[in-house]
Amino acid sequence: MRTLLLLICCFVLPMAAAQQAPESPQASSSTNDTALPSLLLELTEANFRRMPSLVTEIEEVGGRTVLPLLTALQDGELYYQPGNRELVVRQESGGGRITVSDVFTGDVMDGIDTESLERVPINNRLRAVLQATIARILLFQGTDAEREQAARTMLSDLDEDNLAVLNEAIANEQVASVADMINVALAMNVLVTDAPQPERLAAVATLHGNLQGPVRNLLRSFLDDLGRNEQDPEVRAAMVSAMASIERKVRFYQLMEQAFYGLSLGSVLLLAAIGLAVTFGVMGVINMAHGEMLMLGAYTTYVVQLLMPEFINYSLWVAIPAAFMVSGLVGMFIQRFVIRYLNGRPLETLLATFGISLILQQAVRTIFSPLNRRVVSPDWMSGAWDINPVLSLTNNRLFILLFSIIVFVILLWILKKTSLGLQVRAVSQNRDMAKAMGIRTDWVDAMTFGLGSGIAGIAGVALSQLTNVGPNLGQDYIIDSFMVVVFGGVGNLWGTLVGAFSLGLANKFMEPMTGAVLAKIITLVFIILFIQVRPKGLFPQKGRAAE
Amino acid sequence: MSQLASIWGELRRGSNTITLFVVVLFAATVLASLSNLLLPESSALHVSTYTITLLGKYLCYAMLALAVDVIWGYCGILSLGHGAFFALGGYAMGMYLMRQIGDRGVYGNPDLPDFMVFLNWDSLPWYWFGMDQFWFAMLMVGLVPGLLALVFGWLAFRSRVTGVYLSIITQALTYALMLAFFRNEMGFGGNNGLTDFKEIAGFDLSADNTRIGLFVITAMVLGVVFVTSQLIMRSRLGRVLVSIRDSEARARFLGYRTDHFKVWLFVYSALIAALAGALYVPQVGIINPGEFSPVNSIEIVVWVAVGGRGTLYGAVVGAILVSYAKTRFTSLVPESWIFMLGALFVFVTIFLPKGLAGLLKRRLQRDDNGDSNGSTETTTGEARA
Amino acid sequence: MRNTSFFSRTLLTAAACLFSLGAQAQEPIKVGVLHSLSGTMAISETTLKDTVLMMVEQQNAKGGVLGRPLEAVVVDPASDWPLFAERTRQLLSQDNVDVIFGAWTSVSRKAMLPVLEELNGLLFYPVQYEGEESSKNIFYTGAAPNQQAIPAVDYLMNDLGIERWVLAGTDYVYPRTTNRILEAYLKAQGVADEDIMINYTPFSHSDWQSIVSDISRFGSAGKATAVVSTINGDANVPFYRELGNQGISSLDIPVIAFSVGEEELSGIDARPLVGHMAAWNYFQSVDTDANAEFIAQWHDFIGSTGRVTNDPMEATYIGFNMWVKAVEKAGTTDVDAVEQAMIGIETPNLSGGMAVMNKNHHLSKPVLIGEIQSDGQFQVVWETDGLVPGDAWSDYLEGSKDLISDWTPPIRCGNYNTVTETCSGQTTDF
Amino acid sequence: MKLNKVAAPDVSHKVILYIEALSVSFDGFKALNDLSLYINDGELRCLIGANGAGKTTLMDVITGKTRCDSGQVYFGQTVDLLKHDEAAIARLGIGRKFQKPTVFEALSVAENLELSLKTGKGVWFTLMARLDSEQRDRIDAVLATIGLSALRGRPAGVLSHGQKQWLEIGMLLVSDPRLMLIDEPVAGMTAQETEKTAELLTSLAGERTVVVVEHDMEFVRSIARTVTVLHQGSVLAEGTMDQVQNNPAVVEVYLGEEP
Repeated sequence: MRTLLLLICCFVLPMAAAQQAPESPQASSSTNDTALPSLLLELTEANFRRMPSLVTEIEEVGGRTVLPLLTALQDGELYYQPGNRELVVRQESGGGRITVSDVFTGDVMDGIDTESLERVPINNRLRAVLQATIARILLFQGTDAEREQAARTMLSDLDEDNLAVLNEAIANEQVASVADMINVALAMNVLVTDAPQPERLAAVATLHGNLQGPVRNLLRSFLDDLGRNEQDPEVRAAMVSAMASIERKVRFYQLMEQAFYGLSLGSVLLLAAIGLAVTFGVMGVINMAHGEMLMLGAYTTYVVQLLMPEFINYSLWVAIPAAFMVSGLVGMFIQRFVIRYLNGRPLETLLATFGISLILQQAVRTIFSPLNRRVVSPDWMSGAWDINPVLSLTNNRLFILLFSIIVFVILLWILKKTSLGLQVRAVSQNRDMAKAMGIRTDWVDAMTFGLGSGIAGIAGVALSQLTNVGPNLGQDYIIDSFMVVVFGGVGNLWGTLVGAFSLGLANKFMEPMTGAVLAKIITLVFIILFIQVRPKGLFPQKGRAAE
Repeated sequence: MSQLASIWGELRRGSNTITLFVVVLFAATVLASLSNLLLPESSALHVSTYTITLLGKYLCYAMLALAVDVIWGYCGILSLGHGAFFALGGYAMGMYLMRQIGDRGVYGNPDLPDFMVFLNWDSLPWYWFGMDQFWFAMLMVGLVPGLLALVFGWLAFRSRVTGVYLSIITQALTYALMLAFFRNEMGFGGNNGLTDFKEIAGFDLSADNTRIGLFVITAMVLGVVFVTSQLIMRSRLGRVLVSIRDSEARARFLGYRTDHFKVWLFVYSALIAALAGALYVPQVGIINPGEFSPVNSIEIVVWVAVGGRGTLYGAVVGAILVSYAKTRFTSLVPESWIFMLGALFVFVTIFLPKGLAGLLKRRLQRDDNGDSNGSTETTTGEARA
Repeated sequence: MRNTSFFSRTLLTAAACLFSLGAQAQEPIKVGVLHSLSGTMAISETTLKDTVLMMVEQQNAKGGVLGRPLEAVVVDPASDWPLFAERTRQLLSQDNVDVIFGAWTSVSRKAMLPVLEELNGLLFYPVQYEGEESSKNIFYTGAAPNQQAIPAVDYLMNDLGIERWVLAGTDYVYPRTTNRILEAYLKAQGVADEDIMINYTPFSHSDWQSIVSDISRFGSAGKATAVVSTINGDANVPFYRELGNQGISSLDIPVIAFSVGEEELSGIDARPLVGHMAAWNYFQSVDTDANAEFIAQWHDFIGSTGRVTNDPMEATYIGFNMWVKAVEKAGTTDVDAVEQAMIGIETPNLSGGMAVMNKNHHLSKPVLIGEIQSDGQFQVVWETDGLVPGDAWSDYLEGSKDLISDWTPPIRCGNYNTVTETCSGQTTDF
Repeated sequence: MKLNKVAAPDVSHKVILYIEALSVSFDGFKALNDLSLYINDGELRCLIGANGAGKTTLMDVITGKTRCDSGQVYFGQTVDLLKHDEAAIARLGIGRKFQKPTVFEALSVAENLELSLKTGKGVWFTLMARLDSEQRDRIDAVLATIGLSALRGRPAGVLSHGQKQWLEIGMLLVSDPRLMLIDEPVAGMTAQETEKTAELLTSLAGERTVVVVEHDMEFVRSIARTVTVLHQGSVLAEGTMDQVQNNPAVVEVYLGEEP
């Protein structure tokens, strides 16, 4: 195949040389100086069927210098000017600012009509080819991490080209992690070829306990006799032991992964419920509009991102205080104008706040349209922390887990250490006495409600990173929030914490067996039954004061 | 002797409400039915079948509101999950109607409802057996929601789960049921629910006289339920219920096993709701898990709050008024309707804690400014003065 | 009184009604619009209401139909399924509309169906759906499973070499049926049981961690794997986010969706989705004159150039134009006459061809596969050679493989069994 | 009816209420600490003690409202009260009046009494129940005793504080209990009313057993034959008012604190 391509290239060369190239890239391989421009020109005209082979040819001709071109193509940033068909890189920053630069030098080019640029189209098949091609180049040119990644990419595709590149690379590889990866690849290759027994044994030893997916698949294909079989009993035994060690590790890490998922779900529940724990738990007010406080927080994030499109990466830091203020103020407003008049009538409060939740939802629908709004994740929230090939923790979930605990600690601190907290506790325990002691109970009520709602707003910022920002956002969390608070024990923040995380973990450990819906139903039924056994939740307030 | 007079007066007052209610209901039903049957369509007084169906639906809602009023207004149990019993009753009826389709379904399979055929079920699940018999289905309409209410109530009230906690777990109950019924594995048609009914007990569901029949039956059942509930509430049992609402601990120290009373009442209320659901389904022609949605259950409570709880007729009036407003305004001003509904909630709870019935009562009291025998108003001051 | 007398009486009065309407020529033709404007479905359906209103306005500008102006009657069923039935009854018996454009979810259509058949109304249903239905009173202008799912799987199998399949969907009838059809189809193509994973999630499912991780594990068995997604609406954003965050790109495990269109993407940061696919009969990015004109009109009508167009809008467009043609052909708005006139009607679709209404009340349309771009638009990467006729009854389901729908004489039946040569269910009295 | 089957407590040893080694704690706070107390049949006993001495908790345990950690409570020789719930205890003939008057505000005065009648308390019984003439007479009599005859038809919610206290006592009377536990009966009453209450309570003793918790020392002195002083959840002293007042321990911890 490759030789055939080479032949074609040789054949095409003279013809291409005859054409006038628009601008000569600084290609290292002098013999191909003239071939590349014509291929580049073709890039602007080729259809999807031609593209993959075209890319291979470009790599063939241009060698490793074409990396910037291929990366730009892969990222969908490769454009051409309709007139002279010159290729350029068009990049768009977060704020919609567009820069156009030279493909090979990276120099910014001014005075180009960015609107008229045409994109070089790309589809999945082309992306796959590009990924493989880029990996072959990156193995030599990239950073250590990139090179390791490049070697890893090749594990699943050990064809002649890749093996040649790997063999070339291992000869003078200095970095241990890259060398290890290459060795794994070569060991895998040993097993699929007819190598003698000692070599095979050594190869299996290299693969022992390796978590890479292709390694596992290869071993499994030997052991399950799927297309391959291993005749030599000794090698087979070694393979069985290697596989067992891998499976052991995988099971362990899967358990870790489930635990993380559980904690992560718990952190979302905690965030959603913790504001409610304040308004419901401390004040005894059932705020059915609590979900809408979450929603307002999420919409605040959206508005903040609209206002500062250039600084999406920092938008959340602005959104957090903003959401606290917005939801907090709306909460105080609700307290002052509605809930205050319903003091001591929790069931009526429930109805009135439900009405408010309808109004808020419809208001958002009217202002922002019923469509979901686009909230962008900052770069630092995307991606994952790859601990090993089978365990990676996604960044956004990690941050939210951390964030939920920080919010919890701050809230605890406010309630335990500040004078507001003292007053809140005093009012919640004995309203009349607190009043007699000169505490402005209505002010404390408003502040408490504002605090609970504001925290819900903050939670909304976090939720905007996980789910839809739309008018129904609050509805999806309100019942769960109530469950967490009731399960944990009303009036006890620690109960909310433990409740949230235990429900999260229980849900996630059940999910593989039962599926998501049944897990949720079982959790709900469990809570209903649990409340029968312990009507005051996990951590009830005891004593006469609680009656 | 004066005591006897007061009790007699109360009964008389009660029977006045009962008579008035029954007369109004009866008259409206008869008028609507006759004008649909006898007057030509061109007549201005003609009531269309559309209106009849609509009225039938309102009456089902009224019955549902009555069910909630019985427990909330008289016993202080705020259930945010009463839609669940309504829906279960509806599903039992829906299953019966589904089986009545027989081989007239799109696949022509005489044994399996359509949704089972296209989900490749090969046989009828056990819980569908017997549902083709009207009497059995009607038994299930009562039995399933009744049993659920019994078990749930027994668990909850025995452990003294009260107030807000009870409201929240009833909400959890209906939410869990909603999720369960959404599951297609359950064998209740999943999200689509049950629909495309053809006939009920041999009567063509699309025929006008079947619709009027259903409407009349609904009105009659509502009348019976209203009178029964009114009589219960006027009995000593009703007073025990009110005493439980006002101070459950005190009632217990008087020797009443309040949990038994609450369970009993909860089951009674669930049965009314289930009956309402069973009458609702053939009239609207569909039952699906959306009926379990917690929001629906909250809406029921709002009907009662608007009408005035603890009066029974208030619940009926509230349900009909709010539903009618919903029908009108979602057509006229769909976008603002939600605003209006939300504002109504807030307004009623703050300014009309006793609902429209409370407003009416205050009016009447101002009119006959004397003896307020048997009145349950607790306006202090009046007596002290 | 007997049932039958009432039935015939209703028919008589309905006929009388139509007759008296026909007498007054200048009276407007009423077009019912039954899309949810509040509640959860408002997200999707409001757009279609606006589309119909736009079409009505344009038609009136052209002088209406049969010399009579069109009048839109908009009602809101508020995403409440029983209300769909009630509102249908209202439109047909109170407002006396001649045609209804409406419904989105299957359940709303199912709720309307008995009323439509009872009162002999006419509904144009513009959304892709699970098939397994054909009513005399409904025209289905969205895609049937064989116009979306099957070609998509063919593309994945033949062009991308996919060998392992995840069928992920929201737990309701459309994904259930589609996945059942696909499962049967895949097995018929020789895919082994263990190479198919089926997963259902509830509506608005938001915690996708475990499922995405399962998919990723399923996809790491060394065979090319793809996800065929019938995940609905709200659940998509968290699903794609989780995919992106867990580092699953369209190269590792491509996702092809049947419910994700331009409008759904307008609420998502599409960058992590680039390369994932959707199968539809129309994309906004399709480069034809008709489409460019339609988009311009839409932007003009709605007053915002930011609004996107999507497949159900095209289906509404086609349905509306077909109805206009059929009314003109029949010379009346009488439902039975229009129904017969509809069959065989051809109108241009927006992707540069002609849409044809078949005997089974389903359309023949092209099937396109698009890859998601970072701007939330699709780039068409594959297209069927010609038009694919919609199948009311799937050939891959046990219960329906022998059924066909043919509303022309002599069969005139929505579910005609070709083996027993009988018609079960609704037939006409003619 | 069922209720009639309830046997009278076995008071062959003259003692109607045995409380032995009773302990209750809330969150580590010992509300009752190894408390033992015996009440004789027909006695009028006053319990006094500072706030938090455990008086109300003791009543809560006797009436089944609060579970104890350890100890025994017997009604007569045979009935273990700890095995019964509030309703059963009430049906045994133990009536209670709360510290804060609790009457059913939405019901009329007469209805409040009707519900308190010593009669069937089951669901079906109450559904069918009608007042017989004997019961009516009884209600009339009690109404006369508590001086609320004129207000019989009024909702209890409109009564004054003192009237509510009386109504609650009336509810106790009409239920014809063997043992009455009365928590602060004269709080909020005028001097005249207090005097009347004292009269009433003294007249009840003998036929019934009455246990009164009260802060008003004058009132206690006017009615008490035996006084028990509680302190930090245990019995500190017991005897006549004079004996108790002269008890050095009591003087130190209780009366000594009073200005």
